[in-house]
Parts: sequence; structure tokens; C-alpha cells
Amino acid sequence: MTAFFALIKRDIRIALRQLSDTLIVIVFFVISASLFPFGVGAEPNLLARMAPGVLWVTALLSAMLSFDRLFQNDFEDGTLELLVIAPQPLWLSALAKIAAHWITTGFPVLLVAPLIGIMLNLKPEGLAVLLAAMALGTSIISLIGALGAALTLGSRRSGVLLSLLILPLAVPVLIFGSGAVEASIGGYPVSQQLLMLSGLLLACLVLCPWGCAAALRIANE
Amino acid sequence: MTAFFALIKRDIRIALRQLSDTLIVIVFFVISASLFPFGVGAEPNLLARMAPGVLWVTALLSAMLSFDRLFQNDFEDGTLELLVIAPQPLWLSALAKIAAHWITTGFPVLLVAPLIGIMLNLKPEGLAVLLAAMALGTSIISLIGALGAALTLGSRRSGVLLSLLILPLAVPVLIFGSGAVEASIGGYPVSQQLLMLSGLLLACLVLCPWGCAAALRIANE
Amino acid sequence: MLQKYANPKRFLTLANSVLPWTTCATVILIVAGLYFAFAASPPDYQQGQTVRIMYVHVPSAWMAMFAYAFIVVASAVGLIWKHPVAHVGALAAAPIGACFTLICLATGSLWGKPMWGTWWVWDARLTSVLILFFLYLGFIALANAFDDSSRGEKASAILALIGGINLPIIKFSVDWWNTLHQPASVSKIDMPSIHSSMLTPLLLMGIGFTALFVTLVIIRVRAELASRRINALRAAKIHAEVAGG
Amino acid sequence: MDVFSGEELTCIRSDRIVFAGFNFSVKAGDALVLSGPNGSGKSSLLRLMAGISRPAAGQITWRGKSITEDPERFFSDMHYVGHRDAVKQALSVRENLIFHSALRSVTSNIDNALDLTGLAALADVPARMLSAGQTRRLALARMLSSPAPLWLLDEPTVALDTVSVERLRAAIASHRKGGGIVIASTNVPLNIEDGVSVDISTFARENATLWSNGIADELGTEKRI
Amino acid sequence: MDVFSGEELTCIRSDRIVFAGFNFSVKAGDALVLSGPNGSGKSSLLRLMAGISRPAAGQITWRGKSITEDPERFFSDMHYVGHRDAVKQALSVRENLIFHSALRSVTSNIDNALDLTGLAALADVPARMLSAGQTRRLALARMLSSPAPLWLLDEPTVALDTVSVERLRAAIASHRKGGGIVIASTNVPLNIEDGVSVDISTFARENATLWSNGIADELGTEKRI
Ligand code: HEM
Ligand SMILES: Nc1ncnc2c1ncn2[C@@H]1O[C@H](COP(=O)(O)OP(=O)(O)OP(=O)(O)O)[C@@H](O)[C@H]1O
Ligand SMILES: Nc1ncnc2c1ncn2[C@@H]1O[C@H](COP(=O)(O)OP(=O)(O)OP(=O)(O)O)[C@@H](O)[C@H]1O
Ligand SMILES: [Mg+2]
Ligand SMILES: [Mg+2]
Repeated sequence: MTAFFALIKRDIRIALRQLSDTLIVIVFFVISASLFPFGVGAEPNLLARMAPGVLWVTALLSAMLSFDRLFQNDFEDGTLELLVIAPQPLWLSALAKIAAHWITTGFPVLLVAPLIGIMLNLKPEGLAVLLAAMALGTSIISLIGALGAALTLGSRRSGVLLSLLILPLAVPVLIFGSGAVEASIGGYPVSQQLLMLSGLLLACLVLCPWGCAAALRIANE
Repeated sequence: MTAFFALIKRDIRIALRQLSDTLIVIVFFVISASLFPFGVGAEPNLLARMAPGVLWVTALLSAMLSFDRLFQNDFEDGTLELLVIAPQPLWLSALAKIAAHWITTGFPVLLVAPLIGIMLNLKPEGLAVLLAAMALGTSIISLIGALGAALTLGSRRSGVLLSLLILPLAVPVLIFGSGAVEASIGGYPVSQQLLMLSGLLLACLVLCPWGCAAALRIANE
Repeated sequence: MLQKYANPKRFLTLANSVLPWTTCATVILIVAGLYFAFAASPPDYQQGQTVRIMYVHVPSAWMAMFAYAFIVVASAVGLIWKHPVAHVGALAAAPIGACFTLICLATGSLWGKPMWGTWWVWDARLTSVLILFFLYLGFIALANAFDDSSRGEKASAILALIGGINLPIIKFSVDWWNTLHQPASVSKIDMPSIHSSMLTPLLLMGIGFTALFVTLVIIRVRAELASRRINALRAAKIHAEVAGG
Repeated sequence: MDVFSGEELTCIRSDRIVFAGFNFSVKAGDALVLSGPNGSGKSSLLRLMAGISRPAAGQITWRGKSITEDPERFFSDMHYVGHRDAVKQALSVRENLIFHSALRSVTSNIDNALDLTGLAALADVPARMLSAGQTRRLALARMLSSPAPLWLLDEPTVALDTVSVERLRAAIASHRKGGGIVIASTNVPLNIEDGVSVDISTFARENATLWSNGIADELGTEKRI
Repeated sequence: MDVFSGEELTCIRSDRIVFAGFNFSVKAGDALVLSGPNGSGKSSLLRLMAGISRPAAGQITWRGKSITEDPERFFSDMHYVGHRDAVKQALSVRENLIFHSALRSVTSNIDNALDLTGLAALADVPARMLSAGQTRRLALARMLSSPAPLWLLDEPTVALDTVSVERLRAAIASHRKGGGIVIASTNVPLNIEDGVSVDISTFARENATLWSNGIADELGTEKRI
């Protein structure tokens, strides 16, 4: 387990030293979400209707910006080879990198999401559910994104290919996530959607690190 | 000038090494735009109102995905050093790389934009203006994004802040771009917005290659 | 048993002897199916003539899922037992499966217009079929995105395995969620609740499509093996020169 | 007794057989030097030995067990230094070493490794500011900072100055004296005392590819293809 | 007459003075070999000479003109092969060479360069599939494919096998016979016939940093820092 935490610590340290990669996700999230009032006009009701969907889609799309680099640097400088032959299971290393990714991108997105929600006239009743759903949703996205990043490692145009792989897999997150927020605004129970998200998270927690490990091993063959 | 076209040709060749790579750009654009109905619900009127904003955000995002690689590869493998000491002005090389970027990402986006507009129930009156505005907008985004990419290269300290300043520069493009489409749908004149976009393009054409060249030179010191 | 046919040579011998039979079966079954579908079956009392779309829609929906299941199995075999031909088979099946999926989507929305009054709704089954289509595209793109073909086929095999969760979601979405789309009536576990005059063409078309799928996969695998042999010979020649000079 | 050995190893890269039928076996204290022209497969062989990639046929044994059987134990007994240095530019020299030793379960001595490679004065400098040779020394310091009986080195002397090459030679000698094994590839004479030298290019198979002329048959079905 | 010369060159990297007061001058047909331990500044000096970075003080002259005065002319008279190979993995060997020669205005002979480096058979292979030494040979082929009187080489023999080293030595000899100049850094003996060797580490200033003990004053304000 020391290796697990060492990996998380190192990735966070590198992210802090090279802030641009981290900040770009949040800046993009804020900018692209705040564009909608311009594009749609500032009618409060319309905005409020769109708010959950816009929040989720822009969060997902801006997370996309960061996956490209997740394994790329380690792959190019040879660190990944060493992780493959480190005396700890590769899926654990993959999980550590995913955790670090969530801490440096998913978590900040979570922090600004309520602000953007307010900006888009999201009803205050929805904020708590938004936070809960986003906490689950961003973790799922980190897991799925890492899988995509590992699969496309070393391919041509990996950035765009990556999105092609991830976006369809992330659609359920989007549906249940914005569904939960909409339900809470409308005063309906949200437990079903949150339960589905938790189930998805569990499935991803089991499958994605395993898939990552297999893909990383192949990339280094 | 042979060097200029050689650079464009090489970058395009690398990007289009296989046909599926070009298709991927288009598919990415389609997928990310079609995520919005998932998030917002499939009400035709609501979709139609959002369409201009959605189109511009997703266009910007699909361009964004490719910027971190724009100079990074050339920087890491040493090609950029050779461009600095090639017997042609560096800003011309930078412009060639920007042109290649536009051809491989901006142009395909331009081609599919009307289709996505139709999918999102955008009124047909808006399509011609959408095309004109997008042609200008994607070029500006390529120029600004390249500047950001050059600034983040190597020189970490100043690069981070500068690139964060650069990103908001894309906001006017989004405002005028979706503004033009909105206006044309509403039956208002669009010349003002298109003029603003043209002005922006001119300014960027003058400033960005020069700024890129300076940033690239510093990165290689 | 499997081990034996993983070998390119043995596979080719087997494939060449099977191919004429599947080709004949395809032609006969589909022609018969079309006859029963358009001439020998009644229009539906509710849906009228549009019900005939079903004879293409439903078999291609089945094939869309069957082809993906085939890819999942072939990928697993390729990854676990490292059989090169299994990967080639998976890659050969992908574009065919994608076509069936596209046909299912197209006929479905053609049918949806008169039935539901709209081309498309974001309902669970329709959405999961759309995702299946994107998975096909991702699989094909990933497999072709590497210079080294063996890298691409292994990476896409992993994608196929994980994307496999989508299959039960498609199959059972109509039962889990209340949707516009028809629940299963032919492929129910117990007895089909559908009249035999409609069942006959449906089954004929279903088996015919399967034969078509097998035929196409064999043809594509054969072509792929041949082109790999050519590439390999070329590479060997190059490297022999390198070593020599 | 043979500690580390390989039998009938075959390596396939992009459908081409790079070498086939390669056998080796080394005992405690042995050194094996791989030579051969560029592209003959030295790096590929070392990557097979390290378990980074799998041989197309044949198997590799460490202390009587196939390395795929108990990979964790094998990996913790082995150090691999490849062409690429696995150095993170944004971290300092010491931070790089700390990270890599955290990946291993044994305790490590980073200061000692810094001394042995002459990097002590540069310990807190970001790795981005190192010269080519200093970066290579950092990669070697990673290996020296924690003990492991088996060293796999891919052209370890590249970019090193003469003093550093001497230091490396001394480190290898003391490693072997303690019962360690060294397998190194090189293009320049390494002058390892009584090390066995193998020219890998003699195991090349001209014209042999996976998909052509029945090689798959030849390799047999019981050996994994 | 001196064709290429430098006067009182000072190199500062991250506020540390790597070397100061370095002078050199070479004539047509000369060879200059830079030696010195890792981190002594060989690569930094070659980058100054190539015009990639600027000296903190001093100036470099090519055919009587400062290289900053008419950079275009200087750049077209010069080839630089650095530590990094500038090879695009996705392109084939030949495509890589075509691209680099298109950057230069003179006509180039790619087939000849491929022959000289023994890469002819690999011409259409993607560069991704090259071994370390083959990649290095591709970088050298870039230099050999178009004529230029000045060659600046940073450890050109790294990763090369003995046959390729011999080929490189022959290429250098014929280049010099035609009046060309070669400046190369190296950590291994290069054995260039009657080449002048300079140990760059003798120009180091121990403990000298830009902001300590008045070095900034000493360098003077009229020289750019
Ligand atoms: C684009 C829209 C549509 C898609 C993607 C789609 C998808 C599917 C799929 C995947 C199946 C196979 C289900 C299984 O075997 O369990 C299926 C079967 C079926 N579909 Fe659709 N469908 C669409 C539109 C429609 C429409 C508009 C109708 C007619 C109202 C329809 C009627 C049926 C029927 C009757 C079956 C057979 C069910 C059975 O007996 O198992 N579908 N469809
Ligand atoms: N990533 C790769 N994909 C496909 N083929 C490769 C790859 N890397 C190397 N090869 C091929 O495999 C063969 C062996 O390469 P390897 O790197 O093992 O050679 P090497 O003996 O280490 O050479 P060098 O002395 O140049 O380092 C070469 O012919 C090379 O073309
Ligand atoms: N990018 C950089 N930023 C700051 N300092 C650097 C950078 N690169 C090198 N240095 C420092 O400059 C000095 C000279 O480095 P240089 O690369 O020129 O050495 P070198 O003689 O080429 O060594 P080697 O034989 O290892 O290649 C070194 O002390 C190094 O720490
Ligand atoms: Mg090698
Ligand atoms: Mg150097």
C-alpha cells in the first residue's frame, strides 16, 4: 500500500507543479457553462430548465480534456514500464493514478459545480442532490476515462479517439445524473437515480482498473 | 515557401495517416453534441433554442482536445529545435502548423456543423450564417489555441498564467459566433457580428504567429 | 479443439469447405423469408402494412446483438488463449455488426414515424442500441489506430469485453424500464406469443441473416489473413536485407 | 544451480520473428553481455527477461519457477534500466528516487545511491535541469538505491562520462561479489571481468514471419503463439 | 582565415554560470572535439553555437558576420544533431527525411543518405519500429541528406553499433576533405584524425552564480545577460 499512496502523492505533486493541466479543466468548465446564457438568452426559466443538463454535459466534456495526459507522460518517459514490473499488482497502480486524477480534476469540478448551478438559476433545492450525484458521477467518469486513456495509449490521434470511446460509455452517468437533479427540483424522490449511479460506480470500480491494467500491459509489450 | 507547405503537408499526413482518424473528429463532434438531448431531455423547442450555444461549445471543445499536442510532440522529440534553426522565419513555421491544425480539425468541424444543427432542430434560416461564422470562428480558435499551446510549452512558470489568460480570449468568439446564428434565426441583421469576428481573425492572424514564435524560441533556450 | 482451428492454415482449410454451404443457405433462407414476409403473411390488424418492416427490423436487431456477442467471445478467446485468428475474426465481424445495427436503427425509426408519431425518442432500448452503434465505431477505430496491428486488436478486445455489459442492458431494458418500445414476444424464454404466419418469415429471416453473417465473416477473415501474409513477407524481406547489408 | 535461465525463447515484433531458439542460463555472480548490431534484438530480449513483454514461445525461469507464475516475487528481485530513463522532469532528483523506492517493498538507501553516482550535490535540483549524462546517472541511481539480486541493463553506459563508467563498473563488480547477477546489452566494449558475451544476431531467422510459410505450425500449438 | 569562431562565450543555465570566457576558432577542414564530464556544458555550448540559445556574454561569428545578424544564412550553412533525434514515429524513415530536407533550400539526396547510414532497406518502415541505434542513424541521415559546411554533433555515436560508427567516421573524413567543419561533443574516444580536443570543464567557474559575488557586475552591463 505504500506504493499506492506514493503514486497518488507523486501525481498530485506533479499536477500542482504543472498547474496548467489542472486549471484548464475548471476554467473550461466555467467558461463553457457560462456561455449558455449568451447562446440561449438570459431567460431565467429557460435557463433553470436547462441547468442540470448543461452542468452535466459541460462537466463531462471538460473532464475529457484531462484524460489525454493521464498515462501519456508515464508511457513516453518509461515510468509505465517500471509500473508494469513493480512488485505490486498493476491494477492497484492504475487505481492510484485514477484516484489522483479524480483529486486533481473531479474534485475541483465538484467544488465549482454549485456556483455554476446558481449562475444558471438552478433551484436551490437541487444543489444538495447535485453535489451527491456529481460526487458519484465524476468518480465514474474518472474511471471510464482512465480506461479509455489506457486503451488509446500509443495510438495516433489518441485525444479524439479517446472521446469516441468514453462518451458513449458515459451516457448512463449523464442520464441518471441529470435525472436525479431534475427529480429533486420537481420534488420527486431521487433515491432510484442515486442508487443506479452507485451501482455504476461499483461496476466501474471492479472493471476499469482491471481493464486499465490489461491495456497498459499490452501498450508496453 | 516550400518549407511552409512541407510543414503543412507533414502535419496533415501525420494526422491523416489513416482514414479512420479523420472520421473520428467528426464522430466526436456528433457524439458530444448529441449528449445534450440526453442531459436536457428531447423537447424539440428547447433543443432548438439551445442549438447555437451547443454547436459553438462542442466545436470549441473538439478543437481544444487537440491543442496540447500541437507543439508538444515536436518539442519533445527535438523537431522544434530544428524549426528554430531552420533557414526560414519561425513565425512562418508556426503559421504553417496552425494552418495544418485548422485543416485537420477546424475544417471537418465546419463540414458537419450544419448536420448537427439539423439534428438539434436548428432552424434552416440559420445554417448559412452558421457556416460563415464557424469558418471565421474555428480559424480564430486555432490561432488562439496555438498561442496557448506555445506558451505552456517548457517555460512552466509564466506559461500557466498566460494560457489561463488566453482561454478567456476565446469567449468573444463564442459570444459573437452564437450571437450571429441567433440573430439570423430571429431575422435580425448579422453583419455586425460577422464583422467583429473578421476583425478578431485579422488581429489574431497578426499577433498569434508572432507570439507563438517568441514563445517557441523561449521554450527552446 | 479450439486450439486446432486457431492456426491460420487449419482455419483456412475448414473455412473453405464451409463457405459454399453457408452461401447457399443465405440465399435460400432470405429469398424464402422475403416471400413469406411480403406475399404469404397477413397485414397486422393494428399496424397494417407497416408491420412488414418488422421482418427486417427484428432480425437485424438480433444480429446487431449477436454480432457483438460474437466479438466479445472472440476477443476473450484471443486475449486468454492468444489465438491470432480469434482477433482477426472479431475485427472481421465488427463492420458487419455495425451495418446490422445501422439497419436496425434506420428501420426502427422508419417504423417509429407511423407508430409513435416521431422518428426518435430517447427511450432506454433505443438509446442503448445507439450506444451499441457507437461501441462498434469505437471498436473499429481503436483497432485501426495503431501501427502495430497486434496492439490494436488486443486493445479493442479489452474494449469489447467491457462494452459487453451493454448487451444485457439492451435485451432487458424494455422489462426494466417502462418504455414505448415493444417488449420481447418472439424471443421469450417460454413460448412465443405471436402468430405462426408472422413467426415463420421472422425465423426464416433470422436464420438467413445469421448465415449471411457467417459467410461475410469467413470471406473477410480470409482476405485479412492473405493481406497479413503479404505484409509479413514484405517485412521479412526488408529485415533480411537489413541484416545482410 | 542455475538461478536465472531461459529456454528456446522466440521474439516476435510486428509479425516478424526477431530471434528464435535463444537459450541462456546464469548463476549467482555471473555476468552476461548481449551484443549485436543495431536492431538485432538486444532491447527486445531484455524486455522479455524483465517480464515487460512475453515471449512468443519458450519460457523464462527465476529460481526454479517460471517468471509468469509468481511475477510479484520475480519483480521484487529484479531491477531493469531501459533505454528510457523514467525520470520525471518536474520532480527533483531526490523526489524521483523517493518515488521509485516507494514502489518497492524493501528499504532503500537513497543517499548512498546519490553518492555512488555522484549526484549528491544535485539532489534538490529539478530533473528538468540535468544534462543527458546526469539524467542517465539518475536512472542508475534508482537501481542502486534498493538491493535486488538481478540487474537487467540496456546500454547502461550511454551518455556517461569516463568517471561515471568507472563507477558503474565498480558497482557491477561489487554487486557480483555479493552474489548478484548482471545482464547488460551494449554497443561499446563494456570490459566486464569474465562476463560471458553473446551475439544475439546469430539467433536471427531470415525471412521468418508469423503469418508466412507456416511458422505458426512450426512453433507448434502447445507453445503459445 | 577563421570561418567559425566564438569570443569570450559565457553560458548561464538557471542562474548558474556553466562556463565563462570560452574562445574557439576553426577553419575549413578543421575538426573540434568537445570533451568533459557530464554536466560540464558540452551540449549547452553546441546549442549556443547552433543559435538555438543565446550566450549570456560574448559572440559567435560565421564567415565574418555575427550569427545573430543574418541568422537565415547561418542556419542554411549548418547542420545540428542534438541529443534528441527529431524523428516522427508515425512517419516512415523516408518521409522523415523528405520533411527535413524540405525545410532547407538546397537540393538534397535522400537515397545517398540512406545508403551511407545503412537504412536503405528500412526506408518505408514507420520510425516507431526502429531500434534505438536505427533511430540515431536516421538522425544522422538527416544531416547527410543535404550539404552544409558546418556540422554540429552532440554525442553522435550514442547507441550506434561498431559498423555504424565506422561509417560515421568515414562520412566525417570526407566532409572535412571537402572543406567542411565538424564540431562534436563526445564522452567516448572519437578518434577523429588530427581533430583538436577541448575539455570544456576547464572553463567552469566553481561556485559562480549569476547573483552571487558580483558576477553580474563583472560581466558588465554592456554585454547582454
Ligand atoms: C430506432 C428505433 C428502434 C430501435 C433501436 C429498436 C431496437 C430493437 C431491438 C434491439 C430489438 C430486439 C429485442 C430482442 O430481441 O429482445 C427490437 C425488437 C422489436 N422491435 Fe424495435 N426498435 C426500434 C423501433 C421500433 C418500432 C418503432 C417498433 C414498432 C412499434 C418496434 C417493434 C419491435 C418489435 C415488434 C420487436 C420484436 C420484439 C420481440 O418479439 O422480441 N421497434 N427492436
Ligand atoms: N516498437 C516496435 N515495434 C515493432 N518493431 C520493433 C519495435 N521496436 C523495435 N522493433 C524491431 O525489433 C527489432 C529489434 O529491436 P531492438 O530494439 O530489440 O534492437 P536492439 O538490438 O536493441 O538495437 P539497438 O542496438 O539499436 O538498440 C528491430 O529490427 C526493430 O526494427
Ligand atoms: N534545461 C536546463 N535548464 C537548466 N539547467 C540546465 C538545463 N540543461 C542542463 N542544465 C545544466 O547545465 C549544465 C550543462 O549541461 P549540458 O547539458 O550542457 O552538459 P553536457 O556537458 O552536455 O553533459 P552530458 O555529457 O551529460 O550530456 C549542467 O550542469 C546542467 O545541470
Ligand atoms: Mg536497443
Ligand atoms: Mg550533453
